Amino acid sequence: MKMVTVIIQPKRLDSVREGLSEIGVTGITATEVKGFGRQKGHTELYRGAEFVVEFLPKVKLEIAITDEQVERVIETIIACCKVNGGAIGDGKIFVSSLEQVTRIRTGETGPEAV
Amino acid sequence: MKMVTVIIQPKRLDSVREGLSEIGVTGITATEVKGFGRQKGHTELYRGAEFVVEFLPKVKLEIAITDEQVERVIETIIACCKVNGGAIGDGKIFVSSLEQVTRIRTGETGPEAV
Amino acid sequence: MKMVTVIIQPKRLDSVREGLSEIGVTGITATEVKGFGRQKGHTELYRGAEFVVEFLPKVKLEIAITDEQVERVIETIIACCKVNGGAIGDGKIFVSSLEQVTRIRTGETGPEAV
Amino acid sequence: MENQILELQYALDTFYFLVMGALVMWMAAGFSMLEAGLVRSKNTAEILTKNIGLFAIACTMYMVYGYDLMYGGGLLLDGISGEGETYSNAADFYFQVVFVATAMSIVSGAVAERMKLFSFFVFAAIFTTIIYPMEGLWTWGGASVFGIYSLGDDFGFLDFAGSGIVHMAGAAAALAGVLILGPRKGKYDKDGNSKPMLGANLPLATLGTFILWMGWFGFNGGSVLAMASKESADAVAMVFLNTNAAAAGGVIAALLLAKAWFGKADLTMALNGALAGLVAITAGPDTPSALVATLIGAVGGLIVVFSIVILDRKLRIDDPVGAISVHGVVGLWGLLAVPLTNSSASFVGQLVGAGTIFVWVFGTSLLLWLGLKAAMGIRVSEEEEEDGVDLTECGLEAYPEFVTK
Amino acid sequence: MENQILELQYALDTFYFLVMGALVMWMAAGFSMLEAGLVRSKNTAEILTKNIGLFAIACTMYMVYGYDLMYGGGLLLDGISGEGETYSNAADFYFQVVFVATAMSIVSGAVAERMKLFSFFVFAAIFTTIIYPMEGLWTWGGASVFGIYSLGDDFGFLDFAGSGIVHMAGAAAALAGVLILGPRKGKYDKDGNSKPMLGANLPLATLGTFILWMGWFGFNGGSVLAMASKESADAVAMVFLNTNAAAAGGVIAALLLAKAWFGKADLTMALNGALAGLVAITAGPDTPSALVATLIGAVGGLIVVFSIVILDRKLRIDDPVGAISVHGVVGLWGLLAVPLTNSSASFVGQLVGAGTIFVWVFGTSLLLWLGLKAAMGIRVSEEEEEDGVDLTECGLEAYPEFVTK
Amino acid sequence: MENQILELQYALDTFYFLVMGALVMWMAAGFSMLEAGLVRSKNTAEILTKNIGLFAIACTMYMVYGYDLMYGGGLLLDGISGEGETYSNAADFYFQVVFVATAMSIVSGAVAERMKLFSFFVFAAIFTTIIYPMEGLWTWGGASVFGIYSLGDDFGFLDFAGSGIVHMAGAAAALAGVLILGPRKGKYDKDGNSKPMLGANLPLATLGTFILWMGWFGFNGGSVLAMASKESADAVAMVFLNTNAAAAGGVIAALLLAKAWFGKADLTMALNGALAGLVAITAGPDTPSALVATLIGAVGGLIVVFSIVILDRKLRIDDPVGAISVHGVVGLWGLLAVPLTNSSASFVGQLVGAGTIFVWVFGTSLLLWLGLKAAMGIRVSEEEEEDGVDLTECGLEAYPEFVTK
Ligand SMILES: Nc1ncnc2c1ncn2[C@@H]1O[C@H](COP(=O)(O)OP(=O)(O)O)[C@@H](O)[C@H]1O
Ligand SMILES: Nc1ncnc2c1ncn2[C@@H]1O[C@H](COP(=O)(O)OP(=O)(O)O)[C@@H](O)[C@H]1O
Ligand SMILES: Nc1ncnc2c1ncn2[C@@H]1O[C@H](COP(=O)(O)OP(=O)(O)O)[C@@H](O)[C@H]1O
Repeated sequence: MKMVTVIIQPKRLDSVREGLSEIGVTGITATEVKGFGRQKGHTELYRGAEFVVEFLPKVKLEIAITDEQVERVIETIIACCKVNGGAIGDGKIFVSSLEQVTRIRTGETGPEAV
Repeated sequence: MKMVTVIIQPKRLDSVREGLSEIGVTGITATEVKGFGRQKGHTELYRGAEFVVEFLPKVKLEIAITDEQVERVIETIIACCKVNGGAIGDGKIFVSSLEQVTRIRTGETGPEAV
Repeated sequence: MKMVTVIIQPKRLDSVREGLSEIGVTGITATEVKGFGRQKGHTELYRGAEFVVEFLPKVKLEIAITDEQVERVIETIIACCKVNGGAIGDGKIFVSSLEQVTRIRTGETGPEAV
Repeated sequence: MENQILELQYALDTFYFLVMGALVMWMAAGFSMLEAGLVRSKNTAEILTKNIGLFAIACTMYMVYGYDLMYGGGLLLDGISGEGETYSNAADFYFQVVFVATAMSIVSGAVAERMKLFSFFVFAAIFTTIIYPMEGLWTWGGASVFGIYSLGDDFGFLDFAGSGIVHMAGAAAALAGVLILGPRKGKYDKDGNSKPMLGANLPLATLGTFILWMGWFGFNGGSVLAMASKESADAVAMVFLNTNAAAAGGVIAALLLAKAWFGKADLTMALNGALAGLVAITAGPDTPSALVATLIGAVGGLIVVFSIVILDRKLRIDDPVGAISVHGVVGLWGLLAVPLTNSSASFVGQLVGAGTIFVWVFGTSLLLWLGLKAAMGIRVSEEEEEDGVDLTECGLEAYPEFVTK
Repeated sequence: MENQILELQYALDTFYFLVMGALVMWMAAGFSMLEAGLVRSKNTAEILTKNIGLFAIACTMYMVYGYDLMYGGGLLLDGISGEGETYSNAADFYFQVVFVATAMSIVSGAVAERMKLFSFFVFAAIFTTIIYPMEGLWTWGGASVFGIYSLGDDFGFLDFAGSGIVHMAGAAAALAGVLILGPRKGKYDKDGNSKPMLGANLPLATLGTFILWMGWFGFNGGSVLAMASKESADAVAMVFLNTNAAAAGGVIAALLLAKAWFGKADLTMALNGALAGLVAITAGPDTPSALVATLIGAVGGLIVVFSIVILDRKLRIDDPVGAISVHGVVGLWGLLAVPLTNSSASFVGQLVGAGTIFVWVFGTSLLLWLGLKAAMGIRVSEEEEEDGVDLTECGLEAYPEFVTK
Repeated sequence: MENQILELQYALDTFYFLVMGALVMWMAAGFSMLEAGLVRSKNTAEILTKNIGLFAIACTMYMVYGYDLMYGGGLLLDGISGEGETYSNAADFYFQVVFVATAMSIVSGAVAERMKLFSFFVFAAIFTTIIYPMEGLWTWGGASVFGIYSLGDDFGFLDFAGSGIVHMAGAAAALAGVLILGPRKGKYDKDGNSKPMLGANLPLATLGTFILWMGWFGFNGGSVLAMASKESADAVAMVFLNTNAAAAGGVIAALLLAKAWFGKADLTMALNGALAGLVAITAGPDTPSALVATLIGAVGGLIVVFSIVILDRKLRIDDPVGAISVHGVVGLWGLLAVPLTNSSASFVGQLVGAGTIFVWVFGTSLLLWLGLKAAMGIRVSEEEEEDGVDLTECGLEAYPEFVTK
């Protein structure tokens, strides 16, 4: 099993969720995060003083899947997030290995618990 | 060493924390997350229009432990979260491998840093 | 590739970000978390009743890097966070292995996507 | 010309009533903000709905029958016209109706975070139609208590602007409700220890307190019932002065006590201190000097701190906003303080009055709460309570965008 | 002595105007809070800036020319001095100027979350200098409509405090703006389904509603235009009473309808119900009895619930705060309700008046919006809208510390 | 009948004082909300406690001795009764006491986020008992400055409602405090660059500004000190009109300057512009025409933008809410603007008055701050500052549920 962690633009959340649902992903955990990457932060103003907000609001999705699903999931995410030929800030996908998954309700473990 | 990541109902936070303390877990990191799983979201109303909130508020706990602790920790979490025979939304446990842990204060690494 | 996860005091965020930038880290994802560790929570008051807030506000940084960078990154984090000889609550560093990284914008994968 | 002067007096008195009434109406906003700030965010939209709803119900039901019961005026106000004797009847009704709404607002805070909204509305409708007007009839209305004894004639009971008639009455109804509802889920652990449940937005609670403080000038100042003569003008001015002084005294006393007792300047106690000072002076803002008014308020500020702690931790009466302490316990103190500066009142008379009001309001409210419990239920389910009554009762969230702990 | 009496009357009337005016000024805060609570947090600072800015512009431009156009008084008020006939001219201006600001506030809510701030300010400047004063001239100013017909003399048009002249006029300008601006990005999906965009801070919206409710006593009460006689005092008192009753009726009706229709006590509908009740009674708060006023308000509360749903879901007119329904649709109802209790008015006359105001304000506003669109653009870019107009227009965030979803 | 007329005048004047006083009292809520909105969330509960506490202390200490020092009236007000000559003495005290609280509120904002709460309260007690009443005695009280010169008789110093006596005085005390306290931790980096520290809740700050705007009608309008004659009624009306016009001018000027200078419509500058317009007109709201009042306010709006930037970035005076600029720098402008429209005042006289007030208040405050620093410390520890003074001083959080960055 794999844990796919993706950082996306908050406005893409709905379409990614729908895209993943369609290919059979049944669980997603989303977190508000602040991202610092190649994309520059924006300038704000306060009482006449300008300053740069370095960390931009992003959404992190964690998606536990079986090994076979990895490729499709990555493709789907890219399809949903790279909308106009790709722009800085579109996001990044990290895949790591998952040793064990347990569904608390039933106690099931392994791929069927995903 | 292992990293145990659990998604639970926010209302179980206190009992899980207490349960884990009792079996000797000394560190936990908790994050507010939104979960999308088998449990359906709830319906809200705004100015006469209904809509479904898909992502439900959940708490994610990250618990770094030694390999020997894994089993006890999982059992404890299940005991604390599956209260009435188990219900959809009770949560999920993910275990992955941890290569290295460092305590910043002392520079210790490995199991004693957990 | 490795994923370095660090829990730090919120007030150290700026200096860690600067320190990591200087050694060539180009991407960081930050999350607000609540930490429960050796550091005791603080006491609050409400309508005459005292209570202990167990979970303290912390910031979690996730930093994907190449294997070679690991040592420098850990050193830098320690240098930025352990300011007065080290105090409880300074934080903890977790390193795990990363199987794959994909930059959504370009589709690049592997170390150059980090 | 004589006539013109009379008209001017009439106009000034009417205007005064309207301005004071607008200030009291403003207290509805004060209660809403205070309570919205002191509940948890998941119960905020519901308490806002409750507050604006109860104000509307109070205004309507008091028009339908309550005012007629208390002062005459006819069902549906059909006996009321603009015209009055020394000021407009309409202005009088306008001023009186905001009082009944105030009494009702007190209840809403105490039963917060666990009560069914529409059961509360039914309670509000009956309270403002009968329960409050009845005791109002015995006091300000001048009638005897079921023909048995007269609070005014027999006991010289004095309650200038309603420490007892409005505030303690509201608290009595609240107490009955809280006893039947029980504490919020999780408020007391198995050992009976009280767990703090933090108000989500203290700036809002502070704003509410300031609004109430301001509105109270109308509440007490308007209760002089006349402005257009030197004597009444002086009386109104003294009432304003003393109302302000008592509130200030309440804040200072509560803050100092909190600092001494808990080691910190607990803001929630400062807010309750201000309100306690205001409640305390309400029974007799006309007779004390400014210094004595400050002291009466200060004693109120001390009482409220003790009372909140005792109710919460010893008696385990779960009152999320402290309404029973502020309006009930301190309201009683206000009544008892009247004889200190006003020789027309006696302790005995004040106690009889307080007792009469309490027994009537607490008793009838208890029956009504029990009836509602049997008929439609008064408490939301455990799960609904856990999710917050905003979702169950209103279907929406007060702060849908902000992540809450 | 005769003279002293006259002076006293003069003083009391002037004082009354000033107090009523201060209450109406307070409505500016009410609109700000209402709108700031009903937009998403990323557009909050901008709507606050918009509201305080438009109030300042309205006060200034109405002084420069609008008041002169509507009532005389001279460019830059050079013909105005403190002195007046039965009350101070300055007090009259002060009272009138807060009305024009109210009309303008209505527009700001409807075009929220997508409009360029400075284009809005230019609109506000022209609206308050010419568009509003012109229709004001035909109604309260008494002049004939382009010399063709007189609303008052020919049609007996009656609009006591401005259901039409102020509220429906503001809504007409808003409607023109919304039609040209189009809905917010993402408000309707491809199939035309409306997506709710939740207001970020409902306690703020509730506070705004209470402020408006309070301010409305000044709005309607001051429109009697005199206080210092028995007759006028009675009239003002009735107006206060009825204004309050109608608001209460609006709340109750909207809440019950929402509960019946949607199954929940939708707070946003309760708030809109209160405002609808107030708008409904504004055209004629002087003639109904309290009961009838409650009913007029209650009908307003029903209308507003239907209207919001229809505009939003059927007509796809995207009005984030519901201003067009509350002030426009219900404003029309208010005008049409006048003949029910006031025999001097007729349905025909009221319709002609409503039509005249609507055609003028909607027409000129449409032209003005189109002109502004051509000249400087009226809508922010898609990306700016997505990021929120706070950042684009004001460069700052309203709640910079709170994590938002 | 003559007598009845006198009584009516008396009653109207008293009523007028009370209404104006209630409006000024409301400013306490305005300052609280403004400051609570402009600090970071971790310092919000403390500034709320500070504001309600200082208001209570000011009301009490001014009663104990301050009023007696400034106008006579006796220690503990023992010489005060309701009765007065042309209006109630109690009303006069009520009106005056809210002024001293206003002066004190100005200080609280400037020293926010780093000061010990109880040291501040001690300062407040002494400031309102002696420092403010003393300069009040020399100006409104009419006494000579230590027997040396008389501001009124010798210099014709004019300060209608207190641009200098209240606002600049408050700012002088604030400046002394800020100089001794030093900037907030992290406000300036090693190179002296100013780091913005964002106010957590701008809707609250906007609400505070609107409250102050409304309350200011009482502040300036009440300072005519009479209502019950044609002349005074006209004067009050002009004061209302001009107060509103100046605030509007301040908003517009500040917004346009911000847009031109920073490229964005900085909301915080619009709010400061409104307050600057109000402060600017306060020294002489009775003599200008509406147009000139708008301009005086507009100049205030320009000054405040420059002043805030200069104090923050060049002089490195860390004033979290901009109180020194708004009330001090613009207060001076207000004093100097008086001779432009009022021939009884002279620039020299105004400068002498401003100088006298500043030297006295700044000097005594400096000593007092230094004394407090030595006696009990005035600044919280670095760690406490980092954690926020809410936890250290009040033991609670203002928004305990919301996750903050
Ligand atoms: N090496 C990294 N480690 C952790 N998070 C990263 C890393 N690189 C990027 N991110 C996250 O991904 C988000 C998008 O990154 P960005 O640099 O804008 O992507 P790109 O360069 O592919 O356009 C960042 O805001 C950050 O949250
Ligand atoms: N495959 C998954 N990947 C990531 N998170 C998941 C996954 N499955 C479940 N979750 C998280 O766990 C929470 C509980 O899941 P749910 O489907 O209700 O569990 P169950 O089906 O075991 O009752 C979800 O809200 C989501 O946050
Ligand atoms: N075993 C662990 N698993 C997960 N998070 C941990 C663990 N230990 C510590 N943490 C996180 O690190 C933070 C700092 O831990 P703390 O115990 O204060 O460190 P130390 O003991 O090194 O001083 C905690 O607040 C918690 O968020």
